[in-house]
Amino acid sequence: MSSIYFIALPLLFGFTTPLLAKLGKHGIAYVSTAMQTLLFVLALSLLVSTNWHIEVISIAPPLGISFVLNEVSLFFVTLFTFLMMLFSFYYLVHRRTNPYHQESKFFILINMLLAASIGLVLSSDIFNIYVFFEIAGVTAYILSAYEKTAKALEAGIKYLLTGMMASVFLVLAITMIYIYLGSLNLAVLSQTFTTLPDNIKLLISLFLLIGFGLKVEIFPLNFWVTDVYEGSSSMVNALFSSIVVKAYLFVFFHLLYLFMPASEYGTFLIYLGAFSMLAAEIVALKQSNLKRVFAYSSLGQIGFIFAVMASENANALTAALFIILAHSVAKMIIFLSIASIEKTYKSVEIKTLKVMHSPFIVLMMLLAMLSLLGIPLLAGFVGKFLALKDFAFTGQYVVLAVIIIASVIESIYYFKIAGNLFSKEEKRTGLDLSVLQKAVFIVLALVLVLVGTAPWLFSGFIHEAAQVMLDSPTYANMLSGGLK
Amino acid sequence: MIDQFFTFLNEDSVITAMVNIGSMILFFIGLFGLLIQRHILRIFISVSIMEIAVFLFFIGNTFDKRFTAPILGDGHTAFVAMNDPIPHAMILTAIVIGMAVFALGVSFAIEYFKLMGKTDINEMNELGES
Amino acid sequence: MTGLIILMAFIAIIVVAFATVLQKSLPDAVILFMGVGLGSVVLFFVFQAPDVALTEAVIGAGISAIIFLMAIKHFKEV
Amino acid sequence: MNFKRDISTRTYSGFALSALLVLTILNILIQNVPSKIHRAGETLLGVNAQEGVANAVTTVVVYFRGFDTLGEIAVLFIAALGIGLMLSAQTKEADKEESNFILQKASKMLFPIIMLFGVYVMIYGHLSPGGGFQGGVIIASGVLLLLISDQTFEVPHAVISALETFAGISYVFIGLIGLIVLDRFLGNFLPHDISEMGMLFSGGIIPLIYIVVGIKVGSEMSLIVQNLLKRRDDD
Repeated sequence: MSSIYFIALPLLFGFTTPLLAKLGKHGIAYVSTAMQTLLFVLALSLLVSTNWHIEVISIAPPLGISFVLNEVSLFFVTLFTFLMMLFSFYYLVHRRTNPYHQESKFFILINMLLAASIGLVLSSDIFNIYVFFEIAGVTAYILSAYEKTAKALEAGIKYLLTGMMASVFLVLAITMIYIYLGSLNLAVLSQTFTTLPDNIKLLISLFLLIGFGLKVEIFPLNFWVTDVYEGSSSMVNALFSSIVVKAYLFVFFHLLYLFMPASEYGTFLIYLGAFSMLAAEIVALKQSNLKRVFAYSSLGQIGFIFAVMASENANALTAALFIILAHSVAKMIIFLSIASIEKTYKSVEIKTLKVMHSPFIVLMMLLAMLSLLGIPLLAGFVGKFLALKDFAFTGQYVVLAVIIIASVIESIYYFKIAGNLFSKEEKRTGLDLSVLQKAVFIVLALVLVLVGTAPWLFSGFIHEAAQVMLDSPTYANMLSGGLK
Repeated sequence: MIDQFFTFLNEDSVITAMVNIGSMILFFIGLFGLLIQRHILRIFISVSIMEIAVFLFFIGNTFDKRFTAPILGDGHTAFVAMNDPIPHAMILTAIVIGMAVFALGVSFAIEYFKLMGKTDINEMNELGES
Repeated sequence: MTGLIILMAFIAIIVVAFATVLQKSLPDAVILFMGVGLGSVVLFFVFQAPDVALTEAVIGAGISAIIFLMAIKHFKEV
Repeated sequence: MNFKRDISTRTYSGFALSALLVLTILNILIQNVPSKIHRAGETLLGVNAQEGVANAVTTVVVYFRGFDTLGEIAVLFIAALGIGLMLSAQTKEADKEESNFILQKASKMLFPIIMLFGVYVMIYGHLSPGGGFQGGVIIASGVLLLLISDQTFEVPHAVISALETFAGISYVFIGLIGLIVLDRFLGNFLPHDISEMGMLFSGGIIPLIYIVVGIKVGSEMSLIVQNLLKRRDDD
């Protein structure tokens, strides 16, 4: 079974859409959803028999591009295809009453986004990573500007400008890597990167930090994020928050572990992440727009994940993967709920929640927010508990304190939202959700509950994935050996 | 005297130094433009200049003036003593991608101008806390 | 000879690029930007990269400048 | 007065900030002149002859790093799609002002020559500098000339759409056939004998892919140019 299909099929779908458009009004929607389901089934079937698989393109690894499928990349591929599939099912119903204009283009874009996110995770060639970085970027700019309102266009322009800056610095970093090391393959680079002179190493890592940092949404470089989230539609935000950012996070730390294992920058990155979280949660308190609140909440969670991943040990990374899983699923629930709220009430202010009448959505949002907070028996708890335990063991008490303070602040505005949800004001007509949409929510909620109540079902695989991700010598050996 | 100057210019280290200094000055001009400009098209132009600087830096650092272009012909019958083709391929890709992104950005700007009549990015403040 | 061409071309590009950034009139800035592209075409050719030079000539100096000019037409600033 | 001071503060601080960054970079670069190392590209030059293509850059672009090119085409495709989405509210009526007589006649004469040149650059991409990207953009610039000179001219949308679909699908399918035949994506499954190097029919799938790329780039660029040019302000 080849990992290339995860990228080739969405690309092929994008290219064939003009033909598929002849299948009738719903043809593209069904084909797209069917393809994503197929990809998810494919990923699941690979989960059963995980071993290293290296997909060679044209020429063997040290020279050419290749795609590496191992436990950790499979974890992300499964997560992305799962969420994208549920998103498509949700949109199948959503589009009946509220379709995007020129809808076939929307399907092309989400599939390209999926292909690019998977490509970022699988690729083992740094220039190829840049190409996927650009595909994901261009797709995301168009998706944020899709509605063509002034706000959406402004969000698109801001996103595009920061993305352009990021790509200039990323290209500069890649060119310097090739000039000084003479290779683009991650396996070769992981062996030779440490031999560079210190100041060149610093320069390259600075450029990589600027390039990826703008996309990973880490503290000094995340000024654009909330504006983009506010301007884009909630459906699109669900994709940004639960799929795209996770792919960038993986690539950033993948490169960090490969290039600079156990480096002195680790502590710096931990503090960067922790303070990023604190800053985001404090600013989130003052927001009145649901999209902005949850955009800041995303920034906070990403800062947390960043800090945990920067700790660079297997236990912390296991925790980080659990948090990524929980956060992706929870944010998918929340942004899809906001999308349905926005559709019915045409407003995303927190006050809107007071007049909302829908026990189902209230339950779902509450579940997702409790999970984000880290309440026991929900998925968020597992990751947060493991992460805090690890920080305590390694003696990072300042970080521990910062994260706990940030979590307390986070709980304040979640309770504010919950207070609005349970407000006794007169209720207006409720939301109408179809059975399929409810099923999507229930599946997502079940994942949260299942991971929370029975983490041991997943912890074996995730712990293995964490170890694989940290084990850069094995990665390099496997890749340069060109194992089939 | 002038001959000495020419031979000095032809030394490898001098060529590398010229490439580094020249492309970094160009990069500086682009960055400077980016920081002082406010018209959206001018910002795009500044970023384009930065990209050109990066491309020149890359190709200039990986070339060797004793070697030829990596193409057979003109009496070359084997792939020896040729410049590295990978940078050329990478820059080819990067140029096309850069152009695509700029065209997209320009179309966003046109559409925004049509709606709001603004081209100054400092005045684009529909979003955010009012 | 190579060194001299590189030196001259870089000086020309840098002067034109400064003029581009500081130019008051937008259409003139775009024309000057085309000049930067053409200068870099010369350099790519000297650097033994004819493929890149051809691409930069048609894309960097050609199409993208035309795209900018079209945008200016839309902005009614000619 | 206040406004002026604001502008100059911005200029000076921008100047100082960027100068500081660039000087730091330059300082580090000059301290570490890259030594002569063996780069991956030199190894690729060595194996390049096996593919039977005279232009090593072409081999690297469409074959050894073929997936980059596929991704690049995807970027161009998405960008063209986005531009079409943004500027879709075209009005069909022609512009009132006619372009002058000489431009009209000259462009009619030049268009076939430009097309011919574009196709030449595209087809000879594996033998001489040039290839799909350059040829495609040259063709698009020919289309641009027609668009400028003849206000009533419209790129036939159905044809372009068919061409780009065909090109996109063929690229992925050529790759998948390679996966089935040779067990690697984009494997060169057509005969590519070294003795044929330098001939028009050589290099197996490589010229084929570059022509496909050219068709794709040409149609996408024509669409982009048309969308940007024909957009009229409604008010």
